[in-house]
Amino acid sequence: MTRITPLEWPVIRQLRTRDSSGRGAAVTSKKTRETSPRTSDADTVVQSICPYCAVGCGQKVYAKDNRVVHIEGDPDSPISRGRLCPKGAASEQLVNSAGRQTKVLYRAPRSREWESLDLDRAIDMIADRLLTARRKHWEDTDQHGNPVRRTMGFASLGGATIDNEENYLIKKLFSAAGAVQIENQARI
Amino acid sequence: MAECHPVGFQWVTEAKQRGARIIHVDPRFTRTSAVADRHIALRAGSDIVLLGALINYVLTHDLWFEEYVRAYTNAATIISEEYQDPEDLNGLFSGYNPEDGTYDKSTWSYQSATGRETVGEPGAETEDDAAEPHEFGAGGPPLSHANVRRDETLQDPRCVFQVLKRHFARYTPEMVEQTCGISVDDFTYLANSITENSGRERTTAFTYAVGWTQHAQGAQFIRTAAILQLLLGNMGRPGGGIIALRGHATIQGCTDIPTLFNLLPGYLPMPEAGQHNTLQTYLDSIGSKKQKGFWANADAYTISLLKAWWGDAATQENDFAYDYLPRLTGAHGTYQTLERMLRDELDGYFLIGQNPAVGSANGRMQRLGMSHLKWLVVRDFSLIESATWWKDGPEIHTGELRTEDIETEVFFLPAANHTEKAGSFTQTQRLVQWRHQAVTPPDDAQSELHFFHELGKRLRQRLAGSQDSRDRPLLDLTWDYPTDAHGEPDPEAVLAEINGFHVSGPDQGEPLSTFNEMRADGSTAGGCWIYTGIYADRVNQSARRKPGQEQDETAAEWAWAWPANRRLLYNRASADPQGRPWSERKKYVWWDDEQQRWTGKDVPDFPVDRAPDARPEPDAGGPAALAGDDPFIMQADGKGWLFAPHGLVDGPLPTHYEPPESPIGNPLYGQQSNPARIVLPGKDNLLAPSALQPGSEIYPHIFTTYRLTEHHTAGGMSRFLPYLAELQPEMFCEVSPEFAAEIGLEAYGWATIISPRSAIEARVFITERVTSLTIAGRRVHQVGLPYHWGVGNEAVVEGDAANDLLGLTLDPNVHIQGSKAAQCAVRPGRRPRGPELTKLVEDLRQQAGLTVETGNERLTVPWGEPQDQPRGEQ
Amino acid sequence: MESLTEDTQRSAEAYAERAGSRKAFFTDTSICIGCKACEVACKEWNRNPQDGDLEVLGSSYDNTGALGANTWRHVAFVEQDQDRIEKARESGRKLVSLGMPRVGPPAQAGAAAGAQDGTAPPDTAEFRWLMSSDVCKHCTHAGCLDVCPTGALFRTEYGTVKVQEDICNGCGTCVGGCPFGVIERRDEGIIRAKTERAQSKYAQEIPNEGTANKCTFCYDRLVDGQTPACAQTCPTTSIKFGDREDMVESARQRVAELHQQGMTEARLYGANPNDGVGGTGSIFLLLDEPEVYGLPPDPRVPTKDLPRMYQRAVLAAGGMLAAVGVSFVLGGRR
Amino acid sequence: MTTSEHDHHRPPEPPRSGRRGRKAAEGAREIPMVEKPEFSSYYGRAVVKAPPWGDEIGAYLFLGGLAGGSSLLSLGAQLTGSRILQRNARLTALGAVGLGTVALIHDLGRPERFLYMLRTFKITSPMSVGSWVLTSFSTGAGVTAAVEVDRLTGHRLPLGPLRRVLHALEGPAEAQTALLGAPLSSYTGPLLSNTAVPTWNAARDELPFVFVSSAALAASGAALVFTPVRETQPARALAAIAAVGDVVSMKLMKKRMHPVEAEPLKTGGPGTLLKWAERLAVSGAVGAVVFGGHRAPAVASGALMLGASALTRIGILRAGLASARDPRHTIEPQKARLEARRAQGVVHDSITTAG
Repeated sequence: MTRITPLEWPVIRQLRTRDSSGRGAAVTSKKTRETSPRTSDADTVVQSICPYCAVGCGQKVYAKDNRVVHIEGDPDSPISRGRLCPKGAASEQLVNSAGRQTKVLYRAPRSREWESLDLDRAIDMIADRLLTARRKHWEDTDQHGNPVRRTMGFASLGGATIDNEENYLIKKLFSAAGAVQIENQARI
Repeated sequence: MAECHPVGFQWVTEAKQRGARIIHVDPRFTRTSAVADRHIALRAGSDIVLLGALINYVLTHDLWFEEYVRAYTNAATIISEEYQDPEDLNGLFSGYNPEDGTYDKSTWSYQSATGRETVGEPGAETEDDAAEPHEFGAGGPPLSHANVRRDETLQDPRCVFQVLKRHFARYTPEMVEQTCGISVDDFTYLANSITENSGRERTTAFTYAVGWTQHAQGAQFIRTAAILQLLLGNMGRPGGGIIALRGHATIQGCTDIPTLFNLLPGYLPMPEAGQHNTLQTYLDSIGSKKQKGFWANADAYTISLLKAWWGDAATQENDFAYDYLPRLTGAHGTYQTLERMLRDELDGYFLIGQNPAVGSANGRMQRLGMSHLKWLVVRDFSLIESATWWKDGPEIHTGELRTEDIETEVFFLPAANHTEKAGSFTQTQRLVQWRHQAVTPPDDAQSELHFFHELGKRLRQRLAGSQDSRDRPLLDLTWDYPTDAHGEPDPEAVLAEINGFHVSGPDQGEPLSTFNEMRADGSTAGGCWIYTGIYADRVNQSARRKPGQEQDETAAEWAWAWPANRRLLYNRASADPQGRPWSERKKYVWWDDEQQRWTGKDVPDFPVDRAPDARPEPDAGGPAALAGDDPFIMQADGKGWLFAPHGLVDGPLPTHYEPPESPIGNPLYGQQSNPARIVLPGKDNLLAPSALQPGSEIYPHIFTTYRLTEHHTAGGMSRFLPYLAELQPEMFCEVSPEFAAEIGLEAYGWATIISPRSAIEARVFITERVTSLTIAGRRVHQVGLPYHWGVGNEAVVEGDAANDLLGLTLDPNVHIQGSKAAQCAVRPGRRPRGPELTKLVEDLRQQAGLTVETGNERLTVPWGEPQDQPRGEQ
Repeated sequence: MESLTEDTQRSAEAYAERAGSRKAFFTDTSICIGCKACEVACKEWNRNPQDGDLEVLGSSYDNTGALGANTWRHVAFVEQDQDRIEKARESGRKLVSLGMPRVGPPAQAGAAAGAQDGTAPPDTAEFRWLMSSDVCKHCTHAGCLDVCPTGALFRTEYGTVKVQEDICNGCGTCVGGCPFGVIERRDEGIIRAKTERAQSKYAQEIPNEGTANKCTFCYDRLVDGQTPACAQTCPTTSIKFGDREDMVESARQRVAELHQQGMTEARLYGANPNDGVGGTGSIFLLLDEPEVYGLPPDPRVPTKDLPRMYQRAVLAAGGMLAAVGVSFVLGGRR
Repeated sequence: MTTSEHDHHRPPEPPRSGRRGRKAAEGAREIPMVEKPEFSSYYGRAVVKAPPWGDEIGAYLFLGGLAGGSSLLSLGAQLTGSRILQRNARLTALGAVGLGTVALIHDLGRPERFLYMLRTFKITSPMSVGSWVLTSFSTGAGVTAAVEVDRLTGHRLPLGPLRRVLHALEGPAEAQTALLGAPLSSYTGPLLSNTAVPTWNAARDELPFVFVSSAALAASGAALVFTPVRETQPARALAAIAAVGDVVSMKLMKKRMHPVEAEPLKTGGPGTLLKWAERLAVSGAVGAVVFGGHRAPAVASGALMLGASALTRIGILRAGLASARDPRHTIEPQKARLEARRAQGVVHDSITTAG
């Protein structure tokens, strides 16, 4: 119940202003008069690109206290002119989705459930397994004696939302490790 | 396009309001059709008949753009005598090898101008040395030289123009009606619309997506449209061309700087064991120094890449560490890898933001394959079905897999999303756009840059001091990128490496500004030659954000397009042979006589000072060999290829074959399906019998798969979001009223769809948007299936995956699976639960008498017979 | 009996210098591609809860159903065959031939005439798929605003109608007051969706529970000079935003343009200031009768008849007094 | 074909568990009469929304009317010196209006903000006008009832100086409640009619008369129940008049409406309630007039009349809610009214225009 000071009481304001019928200015609350957009107190606004399809629509990402508060179209983009499709418009919920899993999970062989695992240990375990698989399935030459110097021990399948820089490092690292079964959504 | 690229569709809406005519050709009436001028329904998989008939229509009614075709295409080039057309061989091209289903392409070559011999592939001494299908970078195949015989009158029966005419002669409007189900009236409307809107004053554009690519001869579908657009003079001109509407934020980037088995960055092919044992044989296979075009400089691009990867360890002496590169022995695509998984030959598998348990064809085979792995690493935002199949997957419900018996270790590592990391996406028009970082990733989430850089560091630590030569490539790798406080490598440093820099010489360490600066002597390094220029003058060009409103329609100062910020490829063709715009209305790039330079609204896609009338000396090579009227600067002869002597492995000209599973026989030839298709016979990949053979009545209906606006491919980024899940909550199928009445489906009730691979259930949408067609005299029904849903417990909504129904038969050029046309059975009501499901699928397999060979016999006509083979029985 | 309906001019004057020109939407359904970006952008901006039971509703691609407390934008999907299209063209021609006095400046003479002989309608004649994004009408004479007893609903300085979520006590009378069934109280029953029961992790925190909720015309964006979220994100600008006169003008030009192309089924909805709600703040270009989209064919703000209702109520009160008087007279004597 | 007007050809929709879907299924199933003009809707979904008013509002309508009627009886009793009738009427008035207000507040979405009802005075909002009438009536009724209670308890209540104030206010308070009694009973007519709910809006001319009759019926019923027969003659007379008023105005109301708008009043649950309401009203009134002289039948008749009034209120409330669910009740009357105006050449006031 807002504090009704005599003069603030809309009935009085109806009598004192043009809005006698109480349908406009006379009935506005303090909170309404101080309305401002939800993003007005965002710390940063960053120009980004939508992660969904290949049209490449521009996005403006508003963030506050290191958390994305809103994402809308970037009017500067000559491709999308500030517009987004339903998926692009839902980007804020993609980023903050309740369905997001932000802790490492590990499933041991034959286990029925996930268990948590420290990230650092997980990367070590993966590195060891990779080298083991690499060694076990290493081939120096093919059956005709041509040099191949590769491993058929592990493979990768990437989505098509991996940045160019990330793709570059993955292809560079895995090729140097001798892996050739490197694949991507671009073929599917 | 309105369904899957809605914001891109604003330009179609605007064009329509300015009088453009929009025609939507699709098995279904979709949201695009709703605002199109006319929707033309066709049978899924019959596109080449329609496009071939359009080519035939253009040629027979003499509607082709004569001046354009004569100057800019290889219409006049003479083909070798040995070439034989499907018209002669009942559906096959000459040079077919029945054992492994490949073609020896020598009989398709150009006739050399000097004598009788043909213009073969450089460096390929013997036939079996000819490059493997996946050998070619997408930049176009090599020719030993460009000096070919031509008949400028276009009358010689062996000139490309006449070969083309003869090849498509039987693709008539009546054939279209019989095979595609498109009425002659609709066909004529389409043909007139296209031809009336092409020529000097007007251009027509085709847009397509996986509706064309996901077929057993997908590459040829696109080739047919390319031929048509070349004949109509729509290539390289504003408002023309073929616009690929790719489906993912940076799927174009994923082929430019690929994580693909057959490509190195910049479309350089991965070396093949036996073909490319040495750097020299590798370079010769890509492009001869005597062929025209920019591929001739492949040595500079390759050596710059090797220098970028192995830095000082790559020296002149060790062929710039060429031997560090692993070699291919045939195809190692995702489906070949899946077969190895099933044979327990693969230990580990990384899934980086991909959901094959739902998004890859033959979902059941994918999940069974993963159960054979020793360890699986899934990097994603949420617990997608590919991370939880071992406890929630369909096979757990049917009992085919028991959680306790699955040995696979599964690591789920959280990934950072597009706002939590900086980096660049390459969208469908080759525009590379930089994303700035807004927030840092929460808890354990990491960017792929961070994770793989860290993984690389730890691998190198573990191998430090190893004397084993196999570890040299890892240890000599340039891997020291500057990292921030959290250990995240600086993406701009990686971009600088991709752009390339001078290793030695006066401006050592300075970034390269164009790929012409790349040298083959190791003095330059560059991660991806086509991206050179993106970091010119130490400025991240992809981060440029000059507002669109302050620029012209080309908007050249927004971000950066490869190559060289050029927005429309082959735009030299937007001017006539003398360099004048074809018309004032369609002006784009033209020759400026005073300045003796090409100029216009875009970066000219041509040596900028090469006058239109310039003719190269006879033995010139590379870019220097390009004549003033050779707009297709990547082709070995500088011309647009109506006939492709090399580059495609299943035929120099597209020809119609029925999909691997089809309700009818091939109306044009005895050869039923693409004889060069890649088949993967196996008990988990059985195919339905086609063409009215016994057993084909068990799976009588066609089904096709597609996407919806509200969801994103396998649902990993949409079914986990309440705001999107509520828009399309349940898996459904779309059927015509006639079909629904025939088998008793109830509006918004349930239906079970069964294929030789699996059975799924879906809600029933009875709608006139899906039409039943009369094909070859028979009434054929089509079922539409979106494929976004998957079985799991983590998403807001789940449902059966349409991909479980699909089989695996691959296009021989790019190894993409056929997802758009297959056969199924349909029954009212929900599917059985538990083991009953596998029983139902097995029952139908028995009734149809399926064996591992069914549908996988490549050749369906006698081969090696004399030429008087009957044209093609009806 | 002087009318009790609002004089929006006077309401604007009450804001004195703060009053901007009246804002409005123009929704051109002929270029809507049914992508539902408006629904998502609206929900994301306003943090509205996910709605419904996550089941197919049996209305083509529309699984949203209708406008309500949690859904302030709703895209309708209607699949129509040839005879329905012909009926729509016929009713459109009837509308034109009614000799309707031009609303506002006379459109070019050709527009109406062109529609008469009707050049050939577009080529797809045998089937069409109507799509339209529905929203609060922000009426000139707003039923919800008139009946609201607490002043929670108010006419903003932009001529739009908004609920003050800190004032509304959820009496629900506005829900009945709206002739278009737009506003709804965010009640217990309509929030506990399946997500609540099945996956608690997707449960959203529900703002403004128990109060009336509807499209605010992005009042918080307007005060900052921004475009409403739905209009900004609409890929084909089927949802246009601007001053009301401009919106009415572009609506008229567009309908004339379509009539010239032979699409006589095109008609405007809400552009006429003399209609039952005094013209709306969201003007639509429809391609069929309003009820096909779920819109009322002849909405009328109840306030127009309120004076008579009060008169009848006073009469009844008098009757009651008389009856009691008479009964005491009769009762007293015996 | 999934167009909507072929609904009745299609098999009945499968039971939809979806909240919105559930409502559509009911509406879509009945078979429209053949001669109906072409009716189409959006998949049978509602066009307007009924206010989220549960039975508490029905109770309030009944109790508000009872209080209004009782306050008039109290005035009458004062003028004719019927002390017991006045006392009972006053207590009934306060009891009824008190309970009614509690019911109203309980129905609010945010009950803790009930005082905001007095934040403004809006002539265009019957609920705003009603809130002010209800508040001032309640204060008056409170005073008069307090005086009665004080008397009942023989002035033993520890009121001290307040007693003198209370008794001084008794006169004006009595006038106040009596004056507001009738408006309190009749304002609920516009409260319901001033909405887009088809049946309530169409009933706008007669609804106040139904409600005042029903209020008077309830008041006389209460009087008969609580007051000894010797003072209930006026109540018995009022009962007769009220019953006649109730029945006549209900009939007139239904006749004046478009048949589709009147349908919810005659069919389904509300229809049954209203039929019983009429039977109780008539039997109660006859009982009061003929046998009202004896205590037992008087009480019985009183109870019948109270029941009749309650059933009328709940019946009309539910009829309104039902009329909003089915789109036909909104669309067909509006189309008919639009066609009629156009037939008379009135073409300037349609929301749908060609340009």
